[in-house]
Amino acid sequence: MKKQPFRVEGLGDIERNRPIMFTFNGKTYTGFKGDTLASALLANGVILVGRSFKYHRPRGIFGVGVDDPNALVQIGVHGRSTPNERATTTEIFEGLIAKSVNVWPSLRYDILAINNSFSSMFPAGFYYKTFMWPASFWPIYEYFIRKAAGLGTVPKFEDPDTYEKKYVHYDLLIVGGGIAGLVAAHVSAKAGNRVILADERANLGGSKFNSEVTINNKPVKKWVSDIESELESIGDCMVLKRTTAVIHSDHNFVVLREKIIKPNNHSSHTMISQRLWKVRAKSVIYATGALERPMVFQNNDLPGVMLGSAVTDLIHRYGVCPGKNVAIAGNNASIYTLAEDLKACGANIVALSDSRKKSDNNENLAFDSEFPVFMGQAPICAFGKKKIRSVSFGPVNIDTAISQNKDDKKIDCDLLCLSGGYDPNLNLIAQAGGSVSFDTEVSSFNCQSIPKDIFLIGAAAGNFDLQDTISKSLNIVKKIIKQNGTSVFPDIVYQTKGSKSLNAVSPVWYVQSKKSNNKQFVDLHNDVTVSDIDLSVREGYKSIEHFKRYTTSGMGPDQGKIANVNALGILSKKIDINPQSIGTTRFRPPYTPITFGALAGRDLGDLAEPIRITALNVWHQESKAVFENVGQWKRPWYYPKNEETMEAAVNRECKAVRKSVGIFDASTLGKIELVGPDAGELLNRIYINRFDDLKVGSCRYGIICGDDGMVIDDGVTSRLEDKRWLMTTTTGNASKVFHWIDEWLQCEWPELDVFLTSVSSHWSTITIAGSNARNVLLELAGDVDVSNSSFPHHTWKIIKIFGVVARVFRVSFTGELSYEINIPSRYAHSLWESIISIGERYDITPFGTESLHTLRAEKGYIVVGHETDGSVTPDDIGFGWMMRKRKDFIGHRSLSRESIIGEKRPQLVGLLPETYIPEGAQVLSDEISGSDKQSIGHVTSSYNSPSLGIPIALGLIQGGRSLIGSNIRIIGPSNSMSVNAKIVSHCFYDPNGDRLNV
Amino acid sequence: MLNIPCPWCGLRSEVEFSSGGESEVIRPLDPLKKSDHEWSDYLFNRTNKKGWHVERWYHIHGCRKWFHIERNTITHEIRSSWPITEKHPEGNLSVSYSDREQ
Amino acid sequence: MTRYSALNLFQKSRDGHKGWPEAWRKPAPKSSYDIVIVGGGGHGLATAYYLAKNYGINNIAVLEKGWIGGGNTGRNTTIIRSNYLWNESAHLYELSLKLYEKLSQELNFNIMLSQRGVINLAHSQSEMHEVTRRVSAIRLNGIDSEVLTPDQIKSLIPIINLSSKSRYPILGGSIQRRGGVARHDAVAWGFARAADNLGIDIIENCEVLSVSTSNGIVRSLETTRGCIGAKKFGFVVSGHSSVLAEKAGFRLPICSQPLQALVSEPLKPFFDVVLMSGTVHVYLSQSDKGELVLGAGTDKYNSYSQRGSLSVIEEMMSASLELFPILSRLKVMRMWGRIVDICPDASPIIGNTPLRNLYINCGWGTGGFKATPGSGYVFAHNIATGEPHNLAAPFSLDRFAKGKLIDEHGAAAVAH
Amino acid sequence: MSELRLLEHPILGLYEQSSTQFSGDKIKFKKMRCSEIFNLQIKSDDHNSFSLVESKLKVKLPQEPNTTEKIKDFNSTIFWLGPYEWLFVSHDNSNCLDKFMFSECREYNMSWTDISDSRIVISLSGYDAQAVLEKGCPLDFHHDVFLVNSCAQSLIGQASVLIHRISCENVNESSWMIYTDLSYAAYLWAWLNDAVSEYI
Ligand SMILES: Cc1cc2nc3c(=O)[nH]c(=O)nc-3n(C[C@H](O)[C@H](O)[C@H](O)COP(=O)(O)OP(=O)(O)OC[C@H]3O[C@@H](n4cnc5c(N)ncnc54)[C@H](O)[C@@H]3O)c2cc1C
Ligand SMILES: NC(=O)c1ccc[n+]([C@@H]2O[C@H](COP(=O)([O-])OP(=O)(O)OC[C@H]3O[C@@H](n4cnc5c(N)ncnc54)[C@H](O)[C@@H]3O)[C@@H](O)[C@H]2O)c1
Ligand SMILES: Cc1cc2nc3c(=O)[nH]c(=O)nc-3n(C[C@H](O)[C@H](O)[C@H](O)COP(=O)(O)O)c2cc1C
Ligand SMILES: [Zn+2]
Repeated sequence: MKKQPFRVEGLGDIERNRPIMFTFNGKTYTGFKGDTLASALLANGVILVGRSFKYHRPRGIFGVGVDDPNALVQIGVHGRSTPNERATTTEIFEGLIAKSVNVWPSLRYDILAINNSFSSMFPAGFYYKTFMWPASFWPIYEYFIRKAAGLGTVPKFEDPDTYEKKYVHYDLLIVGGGIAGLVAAHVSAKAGNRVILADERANLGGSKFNSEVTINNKPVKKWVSDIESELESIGDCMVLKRTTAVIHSDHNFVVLREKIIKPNNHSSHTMISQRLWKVRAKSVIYATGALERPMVFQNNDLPGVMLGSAVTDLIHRYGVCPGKNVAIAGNNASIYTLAEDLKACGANIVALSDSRKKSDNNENLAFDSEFPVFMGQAPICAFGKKKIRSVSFGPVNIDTAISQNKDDKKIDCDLLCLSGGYDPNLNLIAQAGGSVSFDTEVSSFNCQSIPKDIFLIGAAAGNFDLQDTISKSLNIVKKIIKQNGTSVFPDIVYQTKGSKSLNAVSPVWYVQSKKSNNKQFVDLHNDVTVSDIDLSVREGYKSIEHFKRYTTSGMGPDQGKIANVNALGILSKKIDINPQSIGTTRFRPPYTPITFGALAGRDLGDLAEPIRITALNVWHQESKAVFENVGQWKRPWYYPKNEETMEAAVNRECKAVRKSVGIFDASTLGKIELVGPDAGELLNRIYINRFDDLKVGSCRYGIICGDDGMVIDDGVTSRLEDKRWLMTTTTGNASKVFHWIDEWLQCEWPELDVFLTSVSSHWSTITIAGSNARNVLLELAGDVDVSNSSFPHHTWKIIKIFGVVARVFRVSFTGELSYEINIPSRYAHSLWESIISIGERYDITPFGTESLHTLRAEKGYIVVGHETDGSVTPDDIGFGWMMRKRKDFIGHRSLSRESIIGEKRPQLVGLLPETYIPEGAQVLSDEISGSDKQSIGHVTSSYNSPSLGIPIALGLIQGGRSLIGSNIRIIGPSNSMSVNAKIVSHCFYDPNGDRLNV
Repeated sequence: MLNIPCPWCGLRSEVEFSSGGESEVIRPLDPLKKSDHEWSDYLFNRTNKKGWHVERWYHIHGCRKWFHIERNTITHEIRSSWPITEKHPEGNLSVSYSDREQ
Repeated sequence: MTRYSALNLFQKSRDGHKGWPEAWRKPAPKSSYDIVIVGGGGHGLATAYYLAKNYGINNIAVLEKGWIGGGNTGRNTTIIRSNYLWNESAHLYELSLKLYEKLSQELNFNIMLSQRGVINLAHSQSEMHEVTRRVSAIRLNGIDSEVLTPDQIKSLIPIINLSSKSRYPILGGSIQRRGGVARHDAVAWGFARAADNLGIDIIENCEVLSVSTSNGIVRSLETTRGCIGAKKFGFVVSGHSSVLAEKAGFRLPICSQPLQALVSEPLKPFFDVVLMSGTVHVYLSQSDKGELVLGAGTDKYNSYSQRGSLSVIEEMMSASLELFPILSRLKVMRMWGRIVDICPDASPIIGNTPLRNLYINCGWGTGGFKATPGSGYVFAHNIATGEPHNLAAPFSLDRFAKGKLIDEHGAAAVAH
Repeated sequence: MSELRLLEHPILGLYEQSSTQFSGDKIKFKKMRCSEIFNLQIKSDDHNSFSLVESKLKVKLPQEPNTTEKIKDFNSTIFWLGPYEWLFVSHDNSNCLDKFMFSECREYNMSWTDISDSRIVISLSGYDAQAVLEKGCPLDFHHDVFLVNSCAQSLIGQASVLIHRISCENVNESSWMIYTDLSYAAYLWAWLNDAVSEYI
């Protein structure tokens, strides 16, 4: 095992007896269990980890958490290849393979680094100003722009892993498991509240995880682990680690994303990779801490420049000290603690700059003898090529560092730690509707107003004094517990020792320099520099949102977590408006990026949308039916026999129906029972035609319009008993119509005495159609008289079929003698098989939806959705006569509006095209064609008629009924598709209905 | 994701409901007597309130009842809910069924 | 106006780009103008620009309550196409697309129109019929459109999942090759800069608070920056149209609903077209910077909150994984919602109002970005002449009373 | 001719063939069908109908939302579905409920509708049963909130369901009956199979 040159003995929580091998950019390294990819790389002295987005400048690890903008890598192979993972939040595992993104051919020698040399040509928004000449070249320019864009690559294979979701309900959700969050969880769980605590990191304890602080006389690490085990033992308390709150939605609906770590990440098996927790909480506490802000100066993006908090974390959590000769720069008290930490692990501190004139407690004096301490100064420029070699400092003058060039002290170092102050982590509270305001004391934003039932504690609330934080947190929790109905507040004290509080910071927004053109980076993710801000201001993109969009500052994968406040500070200086008036850009979810997979969960493939099937599905499958998706339903489309083509099958099925008898599964039809004395009246209002005069035992076809007068559904309704009716709807509209009627009944006509019950699934519907249908029925009917005279068209009867009560309706959608047998679903399969065997001697033929539609088209019957499209009136499809004239029904009034009666409406007609033309083809009138190719309508249905042996079609044509007999042209979707046709009446087959009434 | 108070079932997740738009839409009792303008006002025009909005929802995957809620369209806060044919609990909203034009 | 060009960029780079002027001025509002346009989105700015350019009217102010382009213009998924079913819509959107094709040069601002083709997928027989109908009708209107077979789709989008085993297999689709995307911010800024150059005052941070009317005309507007009068007024405020109409004393057939969209983290280019599917409801494209830009349907309730419900996002994600299973490990970087103004027939309203000198342009719902230049062009005509432009006449407000709706729900089955 | 008897036939098709019943260490689920299911609706002010039903069945109709009531005489359960709407489910195989109510209801102004074959019932129980439900149902299943013998209508995945809590031996051991529409049953079954796979 190779030595890890930057690993510090005796520190950190890694398991040094469990080495782990991984590769980065093709080279193998060793880290320890508990390392992140970032800590392991730094332990091995790997400083250069990536290239920047635009200029391809060398970049190293900058932060150690979600705030790191540089170390984006592609992880894993095949289906588990994942773009844009953060090295800082990826725990290493045996065999991990990681590569830098956005480099070619290699990280060290990246061709596009040339962009850096020409960077003066690429200021913010340069693309808006160029690439316009010649106009025709833009696609070529764009090709090259696109080639250069993007970071990681999309995997080539399907993801083998799965993603789970879970809804949970809690009294209290606490986000953030630092001291503040832990105290809140501990107290509220002990008070008996249902509590869930989530932290994005692998360990609880937050930023105080590392320090020398004690709580109740225990070292903080010990205290944290004790609290953790105590929480885990409480029944209604849930502690989730590696779980990030990403979205705060309405009414305290918070989405957490849990990363699930499995022992062997290489398995070829499907594994659960992440779980989305959809939490509904009565109250939410955000204890999300604060993020350290970097400082802006020249070449501040060089590898080896890091956040101070990151270095602290590396030392204490991972036992890594990423430099030997360390410079420190900051504007607040935290740098002195950092200096102690660094000293303790043997680093040589080469200089420290504190931009304040004076430190809070004269901490600077303690170090003065050991290394140079520059008060009132800030870094001016970092030097080095692929890594920092030295840094210069200069004096600070009202928020900016001033470069004097010749006097700038250059000090050699291999690590520069920065602390530019702390920004309360407010993303989620802002998502929740909290408003923020600028606090000049800490030069950052604090939350000003918080919506109901949401709370903020700890560093996130701008509180940087541990003991004070705890007492304030306790007060808030007390309030919540009380609100949740618990009156006893557990009597617990948390006494802390050894923590230093953080007072005011004095910001240094950027370096003013007369001479140098070195870049000062504000947003490292998107390579936004101070000069980009200058340009943006100069051109008037000063509103913070314009500024963001023009410079792209804060628009990278980290969404400006550590960049936004600096950008604002600089903008504020440049336009001389205080930060409060400028405000922030809008905070949006997610807090950190979340995979598509986690959001989609298991609603994929067959579970993407319910597959609905009828009780006869098994039979259809066994009979090798080809299925068609109709909404969510799987319906038999046709039943091919011995490798038949679809056309042959449909031809055979249709002919069988016309010649003898066919059988069809119509169970998907919507069926609604209406019960009550006013059911007839309700139906009168729902349908355009009258129903209350229908006799018990009879059926009637009706059309339904929306209140805008457009046809929305049709179907047959029967009167079962005096006060009981059965209404049928189309398959696609079944539940829509049911709920729609329910709405009219509940909201508009509650005085009507009618009850609705959906019976769609209780009854299966088996249709037998064809001249032999009665012969088949005879054998099922027992002694019931089913002759034409006693069981005529549009009537229904109860028939006990082998002892089971069936409702048989004599209605027809094929134009043939036809019965729809409704039987309780449990018997459907058995009845179907019985009918098939009874029908054998008539060569009974199962037919699918395609044949049904063909047969009905031969008869000129409409199908809602084919002949109608939401803009068709009853009269348009030939049912004007059906409408009641003087009584109100839904849609009635709309049908007498100016343009509905006054205009040349589309009307349903038949078409006889020379050859088959696809549905949707457009109709041109012969007379007006010439040069003006105006469409006068379109083909709504089109078939090769098996019964007639010719192509037939239905169409909606302007003023069509008066054009019967004329010739027209039909044009399809390509130039070659064009046929002549003749307009005819829409019924092609048996126009007198002789076959129906036999 | 709204948490909607059904007057019967209590607080339930938005996914169980469907929205029926503003409650103030009242169908004229005698449509055939209305002018094209009056009729289209009922059919199409909406107040589309920014702020407190009285609207009706349907507990479609629950008790199958329509009801009114008063919801702020800016904050999504919901401050009351009541059955479809009843008056607003504080009686200050003229949008219940029984208030219709007679 | 300082010209934007490569040469100028090069010259200015030598002094650190100090020489670029403000893209548009920040004037203080005058107390009155010939015409005041309320709403500094793409449509409002385009209207002002064409008023000046085509009708020589320069004494115009555009009032914007926040920052220009900060409404839907700055927040949409930027799909541009003109393949609409009904003649009325097709002509209007085609005018717009034609203007878009020359817009970078016309405005001297690269709006990065990328005509990489918009594909609509069909997943069922009835959707295939709809595709046939649409393509046939669109071609008759002289607009490019083709039916695609699944194989053709595969060759344009190699990573698409064509498996017949998927829940809703892809049976075919259509393409408008001239369709594509454009840089949304650039459209707003480009129009603003060009309009400013013609003397128009663009006044930001100026919210209209109330409308004072008498005798059927608008007298003036009370704004956060004082009272502003004009001879004529145009309201172009998309999601807030009802709010302004109410201030002027009338109601509109509009519901304001949230529409959500999101972007992934940036990725190397892998997706070269714009794709839309209505059955598995999602539309997506990859931006020049590398993010995948996705959108879905509206939330079905009224809202002015600029956010929507998670369930819409969840459905959109499962839809995109149905089409592209290999995207599952990509990450969403940012999601947002914005309020769209939806008409009952999913078509816009352009034209006169009950007030004689007030004109309105709204109701573009989920699909008005593609109409930006065309909408401004016809609306400018309307305001300048008092009469609707030929192409806009069918979209008047009184079509609702007459029952002459232009039902583009089919077109908007996918919001876009 | 074939036999003179119609057979009851299982319905789930596709998924029927795989496993009709699953039973692991920590979770069990199986499909079943009830012999009779009726939907009852009464007008809110119709006291006659109320007292008729209650006196005939010697039971109080549950008025409290999301509660159930047992009818001992008929081995049946009444579920509250909505105000003035109930579901009667009988668990054994006699057609007693219908016989009992049929003639009476015709006289009164109420709706008593046979929907016996429209629902499939899936029973789910075991250590992880609640966790499985939580994957797709937005209800709060905590035992202090969703009490034993209460019921609620909601969604599991995208299927509309009625969930009945049967028992709760302890916090982690629960058992549930899930009623769903026949046409969605195959989907729900597949969904549950998939959801359960985490725990086996
Ligand atoms: C998520 C999403 C995706 C979309 N995707 C597409 C797409 O792919 N393709 C497409 O073609 N369309 C799309 N759209 C629709 C498109 O964005 C809009 O139709 C279009 O941008 C509207 O432009 P506008 O100029 O009318 O409105 P806006 O850009 O919204 O401008 C209106 C302006 O009016 C201002 N305003 C409002 N009230 C006042 C007041 N009282 N005083 C002063 N100013 C006021 C607002 O601040 C706003 O800036 C999408 C919309 C959304 C939300
Ligand atoms: N950086 C700092 O937070 C900081 C700095 C100086 C002093 N302090 C001191 O520490 C005390 C307690 O700190 P604290 O508990 O408020 O903060 P903390 O930083 O200790 O803990 C915050 C925790 O929240 C987690 N977190 C943040 N966003 C999250 C999200 N969206 N989802 C899940 N987890 C998330 C972080 O991983 C972290 O563990 C403060 O009062 C102060 O005295 C903190
Ligand atoms: C086409 C397009 C591309 C976008 N690309 C990015 C991006 O790269 N990074 C980012 O942070 N946001 C991106 N956004 C989202 C915007 O930051 C912003 O969220 C959106 O315009 C809505 O505005 P709001 O969030 O300020 O309300 C993009 C938006 C659009 C419309
Ligand atoms: Zn309810």
